[in-house]
Amino acid sequence: MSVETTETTKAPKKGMNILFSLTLLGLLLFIWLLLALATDSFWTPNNISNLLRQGSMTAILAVGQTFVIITAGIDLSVGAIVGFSSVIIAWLITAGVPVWLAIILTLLMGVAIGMFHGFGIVRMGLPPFIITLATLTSLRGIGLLITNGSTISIPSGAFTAFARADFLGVPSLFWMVLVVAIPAFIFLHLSRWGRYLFAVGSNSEAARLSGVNVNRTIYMAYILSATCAAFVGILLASRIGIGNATQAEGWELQAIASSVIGGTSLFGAVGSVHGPLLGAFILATINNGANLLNVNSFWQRIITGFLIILIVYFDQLRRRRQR
Amino acid sequence: MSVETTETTKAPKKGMNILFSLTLLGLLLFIWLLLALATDSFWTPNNISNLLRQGSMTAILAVGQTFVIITAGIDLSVGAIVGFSSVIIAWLITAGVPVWLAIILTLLMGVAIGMFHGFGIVRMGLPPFIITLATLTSLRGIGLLITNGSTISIPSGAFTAFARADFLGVPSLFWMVLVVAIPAFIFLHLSRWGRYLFAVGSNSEAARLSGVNVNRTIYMAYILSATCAAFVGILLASRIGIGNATQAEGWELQAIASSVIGGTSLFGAVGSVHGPLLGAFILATINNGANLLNVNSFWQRIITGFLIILIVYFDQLRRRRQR
Amino acid sequence: QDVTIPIIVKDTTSFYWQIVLAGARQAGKDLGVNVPELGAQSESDINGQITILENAVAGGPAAVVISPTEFKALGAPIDEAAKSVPIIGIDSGADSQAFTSFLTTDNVQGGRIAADGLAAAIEAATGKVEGEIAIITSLPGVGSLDQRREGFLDQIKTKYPGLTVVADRFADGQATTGLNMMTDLITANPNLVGVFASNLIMAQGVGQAIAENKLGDKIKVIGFDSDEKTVGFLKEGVLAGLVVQDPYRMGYDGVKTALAVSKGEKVETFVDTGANLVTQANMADPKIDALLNPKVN
Amino acid sequence: MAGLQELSHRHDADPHLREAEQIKPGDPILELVDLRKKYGGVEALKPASITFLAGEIHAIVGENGAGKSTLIKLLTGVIPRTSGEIRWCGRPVPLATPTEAISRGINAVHQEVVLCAELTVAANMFLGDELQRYGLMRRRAMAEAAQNVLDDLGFNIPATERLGNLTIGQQQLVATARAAMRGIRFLIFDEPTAYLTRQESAQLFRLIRRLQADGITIVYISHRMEEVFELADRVSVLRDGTHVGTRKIAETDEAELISLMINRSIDQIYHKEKVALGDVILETRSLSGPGFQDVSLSVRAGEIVGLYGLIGAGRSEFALGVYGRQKCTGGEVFWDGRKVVIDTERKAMDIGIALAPESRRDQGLCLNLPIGLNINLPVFDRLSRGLTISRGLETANADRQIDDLKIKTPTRAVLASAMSGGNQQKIVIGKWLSHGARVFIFDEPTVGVDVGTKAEIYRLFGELLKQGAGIILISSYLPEVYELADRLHVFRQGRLVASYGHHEATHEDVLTQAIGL
Ligand SMILES: Nc1ncnc2c1ncn2[C@@H]1O[C@H](COP(=O)(O)OP(=O)(O)OP(=O)(O)O)[C@@H](O)[C@H]1O
Ligand SMILES: Nc1ncnc2c1ncn2[C@@H]1O[C@H](COP(=O)(O)OP(=O)(O)OP(=O)(O)O)[C@@H](O)[C@H]1O
Ligand SMILES: [Mg+2]
Ligand SMILES: [Mg+2]
Repeated sequence: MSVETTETTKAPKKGMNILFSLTLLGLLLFIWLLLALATDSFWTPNNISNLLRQGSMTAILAVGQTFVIITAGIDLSVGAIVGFSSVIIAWLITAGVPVWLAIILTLLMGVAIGMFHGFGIVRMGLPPFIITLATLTSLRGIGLLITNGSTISIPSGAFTAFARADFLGVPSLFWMVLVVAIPAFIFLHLSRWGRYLFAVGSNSEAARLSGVNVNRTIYMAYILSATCAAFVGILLASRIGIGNATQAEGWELQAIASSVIGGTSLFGAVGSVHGPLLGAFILATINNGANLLNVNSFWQRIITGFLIILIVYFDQLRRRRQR
Repeated sequence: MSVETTETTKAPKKGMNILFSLTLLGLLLFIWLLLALATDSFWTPNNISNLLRQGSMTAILAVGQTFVIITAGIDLSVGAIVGFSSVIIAWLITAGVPVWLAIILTLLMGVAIGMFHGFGIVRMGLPPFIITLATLTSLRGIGLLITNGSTISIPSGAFTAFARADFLGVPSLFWMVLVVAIPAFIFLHLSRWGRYLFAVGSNSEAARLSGVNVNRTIYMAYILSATCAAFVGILLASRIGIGNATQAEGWELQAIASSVIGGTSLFGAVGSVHGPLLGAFILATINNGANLLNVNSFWQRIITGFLIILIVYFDQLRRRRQR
Repeated sequence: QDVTIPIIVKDTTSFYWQIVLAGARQAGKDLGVNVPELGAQSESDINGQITILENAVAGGPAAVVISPTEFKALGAPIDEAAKSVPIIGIDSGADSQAFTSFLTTDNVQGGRIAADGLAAAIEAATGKVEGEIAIITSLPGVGSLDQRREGFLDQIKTKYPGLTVVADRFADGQATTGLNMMTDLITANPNLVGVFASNLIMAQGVGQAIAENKLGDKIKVIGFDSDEKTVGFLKEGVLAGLVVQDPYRMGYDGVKTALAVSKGEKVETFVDTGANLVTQANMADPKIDALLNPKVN
Repeated sequence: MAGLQELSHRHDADPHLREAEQIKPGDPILELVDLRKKYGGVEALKPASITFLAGEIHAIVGENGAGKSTLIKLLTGVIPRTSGEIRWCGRPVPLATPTEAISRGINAVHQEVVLCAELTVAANMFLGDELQRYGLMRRRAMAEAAQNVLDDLGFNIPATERLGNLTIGQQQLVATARAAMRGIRFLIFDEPTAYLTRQESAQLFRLIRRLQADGITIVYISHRMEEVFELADRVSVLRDGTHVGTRKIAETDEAELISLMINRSIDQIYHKEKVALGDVILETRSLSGPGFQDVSLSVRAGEIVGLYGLIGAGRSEFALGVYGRQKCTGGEVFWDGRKVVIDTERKAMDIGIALAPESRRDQGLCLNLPIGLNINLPVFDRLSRGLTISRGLETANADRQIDDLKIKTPTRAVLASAMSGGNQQKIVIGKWLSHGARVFIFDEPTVGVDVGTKAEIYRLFGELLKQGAGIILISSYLPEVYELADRLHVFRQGRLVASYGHHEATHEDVLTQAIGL
């Protein structure tokens, strides 16, 4: 929807200028500051570790999702892929496959799912919404079939210890965010492939006329998204020590929300790697803060909804004034 | 995403011509025929009644959703509105409000939610995905708060009997589909407001310069969608006899899927009223058939996913050849 | 196999209901009955279960075994269905007089047992029944979970005034959410001594949080239902106890009873299949062991 | 000079590119043999055969919908051909993808700007062909190189600006610069001057001559005859998808070309109706808004008021301001002598103003909707009977415009996107003719419209004037405003800097004012 809203929104009042000029990072730090003042327990090393851990998985999903959204697509299947991969890796590990091989196989499966999405969109001409919705439905079914509706428990060991471990005082899960985000940043912002994603999202016909392989670019976006999701599935399996196909339900919406909060446009061609990361950690902070403040879990939902509106609104205002 | 796929898809082979030329209605009848041959119980009055009842609520949601999608928007909140309205009407009825008044109040609440969406999109400049996602989250929270996380029972009576009743041998729920669909058809296909929806979805700037009140049109689409959802919430409350805020989870995706299966384009400006109805009943038939054929519920998910792909693919091929 | 007796559970994607189905499947094999295994995909999907019931009845079965997902909501549909076919209820009740027979476990009672177990574990660890405790419910709006919470809170209030419930949380059905909630509860309530995680998924998530923070000695957790993972936690002392029902028997006896009804035999109208508290002390009991290791496949 | 050549010779090692070097100037370089293209049932190009000679500037002319753009799209691999053969340097080539065309050094500036609005100018110029080092893009180097090329070509555009922030005209120039970088053997311009003013056109012509001097073969499509005669060596005429002839430019004249194109002759293109001027209908006093300041002008019944200026002079902004699309920040508007406040488009329409906007793609048309719906969009309230639309009125109104304007379509149900550029422009005009008004604002109404239709549109202007309407004609095509306008206002940087009566000033005077020397 390309509703021109510039005119209808009145210029904000002078007094609120400072709020609007906060970047997303500023906003995150601002919320942290508020929470640190409001509770004793927020600003403790332990809680910051928890917070980083809690935001990590959504952050990785959001980065993957962002690639797809930049091409003006959407990937609804990421939550299902997470659940499904947790089943696959748990299954492989309990079947005695060495952990490293199990990880590679699970990631490859992610690649395969992404290729299937690309195929559906490029070759079959299906809308991304539909093909990924279909995968969402089917993958949960396959995962349930494998586990017969139950969970596969992963024997304790290095694999399950990983998600709990710290490295240099920072949770290993957060390191994994960096492991994904740094190559993602180089790919999206510094390499020509990233630029092609933007070009396809902006005007795929123009990209095609420029000699950009549009189909390959679309394949790439969906493969990256699905692989990130498979990676998160592995991390999830490590964190909760089980493989369960019904896990990560609704995470796709969280990932999309993180991405949009981070400034990605659902119309394509606008997005970054750092935005979704901040978005994911803002959402994690809201939940963490609400838990620490002992907010009733129903209120928590209500507040989350309103904060999403507020944050995106402020962010839009800020962008508009920058132009 | 406007990927030009006409070239990449090879022309289908001669032999499949008949399949491709099936319209969506043909497809539905074809599946019915198959099921009637495969099972004894499908083609019984009782089961057809069931089928009509089962598809009805999604069908109404899908019609409402279609208005929004035609404007190139999306309404993720409809499932939450259904759950929330079931709570509101249960609450009103148990509080002693006459049923007719309770129904009107609940519908008005739907209107209010739709207006809020319109406000967020038009005045605050938020993406439809975000504002309706936020409402989804918040409404579930408010509903849970009202019921304190549990359910409100509606005293048995005319209201709860309604959803189970038949009229002229056809389930009352299906009559409700007609009650919604006929005015919706007139509105979308025969009145100028329907044309405006298409124009806004196609090019809102051109529509605006042609004197179309774009903002009002957007308000209208979201109000219609939310009101349809509130209406479904009333029907659901009648059917299950309780108000419960967590009901209808994921129905938004079903409604969107029905709409897209029915030929609506998520890029806007393409859609009809009859398409989503057929889409909803195709989905209901898949479920009903799978139950009758005693397909394991996990397989049912897998099959549903693949059938969605198949149906949308065939439909796209058919459309392409018509051109 | 001319006789068809469908069994409708609340949520086919949960391990607990898979055990029920396993029992029913075995009964089908033993008795020569065709047993379609049906159920919604979430315990909160009331409309889904009504739909499935309608479809099942349309198939013309000899009887239907159902575990109503919501007391009030399933009442009228079951009345309606019972007009054409005998209905056997398992696990939970419904607002209907039409059941021919009923094999249930009392979830309110289950919550009470959990409270007793938690109090005992806290006493064993600290020597007194005092301190701050929490309850985490997997999903709001689910009948059986509501009943467990109700029974638990009631028992705590009336029998253990020394225990104060400092947090009464609802998650979203995800183990990870349970895990995150629990870590935050630990941060926010350093004096926490006990937690009731009222279903399998929450017990898995909460158990993981306890294990991560190595707080098994300090915070006692009672879970509900069991699988390999939670039994493992129990062995390691991460969980203090599990309230375990007998889902396998419910499924098996449900089908068996239904067959008897369909043949016109007289059956008992009410059977309580019971709920037991499993701790490290009694987990080796043969009877308990059978509950913990049902023959699923 | 440096900027462009440096970049063009980057790929000289490419074997595909070397092929063309063997061809001597004047020998055939690209031959079309019975080339044919069908869009579904529409035969856009009936077998057509044309030969292009190396080093020439070859113009193609033809009516709207004659198949010119289709031909270009076939040559650049944008769409696949239905049948026929394309020979490049004497050998048949598939030319099936844009990439292949680019690799042979063939490129085009398409009629509709196809660039990525969200990317920067530099990113668009290098798209698909980025400068890299160690697998990473050299952003700064590309920005510098792009700026060099733009400066070199004399286009005053910042390379780091987001493309979407530029005006259409500027975007067209970016597309030109980009094509010049890639089409290093064979370069096609599809109506490149449609959105350009004199000044930019002159720059463009200089560029084209320079490229020709470098040995590049140029194909030039235009509806403006004087451009064809100024630039081309030879000219081919298309009519209804067939090639009806090729002439050496020295051996033909405008009348012959026009009669080849439309199979009849036009005696006078700039037909101007003599209408007595009536009262002032619309008057602006010191009107200011985003993009224009302090504009005072008036429109009388029976008068054509012409607005001329360079790209970005603020004429379109002024029109949008008057029309209520943009908020005016100062000044007043009078209608029939009474002060009015026009803050919505609807209000403008109700008062009696119609605006046919400048960009048919972004503002004018709902491209993926039928022609009929587009034409009727402003008047649905009039076509409704009670709650519903009257089918009869709806079809009658759409069909009348299609007939009146000779829009080339089988039915009104065809999507607007399937129309040729000129026919799309006619739909936009038809939309406003059917609405009717007392003041019509036509913003670049003849962009991409063929001579025959142009004459037709001017005749329609006459009709409107006779009915007592006034017209504001915004055009970047000086002959048009110069010949038609009763009063000609010149805009420069958002201000009205000069006004002339009919033929009161020379072309040079007007240009000098517009450029501001
Ligand atoms: N995508 C399409 N689908 C169907 N028909 C098309 C399509 N594009 C063009 N046409 C038809 O092909 C014919 C030739 O169109 P083309 O764009 O080549 O004309 P043109 O000579 O460039 O005209 P103009 O001067 O108006 O730009 C027209 O009749 C047009 O309606
Ligand atoms: N919304 C806006 N706010 C402020 N300035 C604007 C806005 N839109 C355009 N401008 C500026 O106003 C000036 C005039 O715009 P525009 O190029 O459309 O004028 P024009 O005379 O119609 O030119 P053209 O020949 O391209 O139609 C430009 O410098 C442009 O950057
Ligand atoms: Mg053209
Ligand atoms: Mg202009």
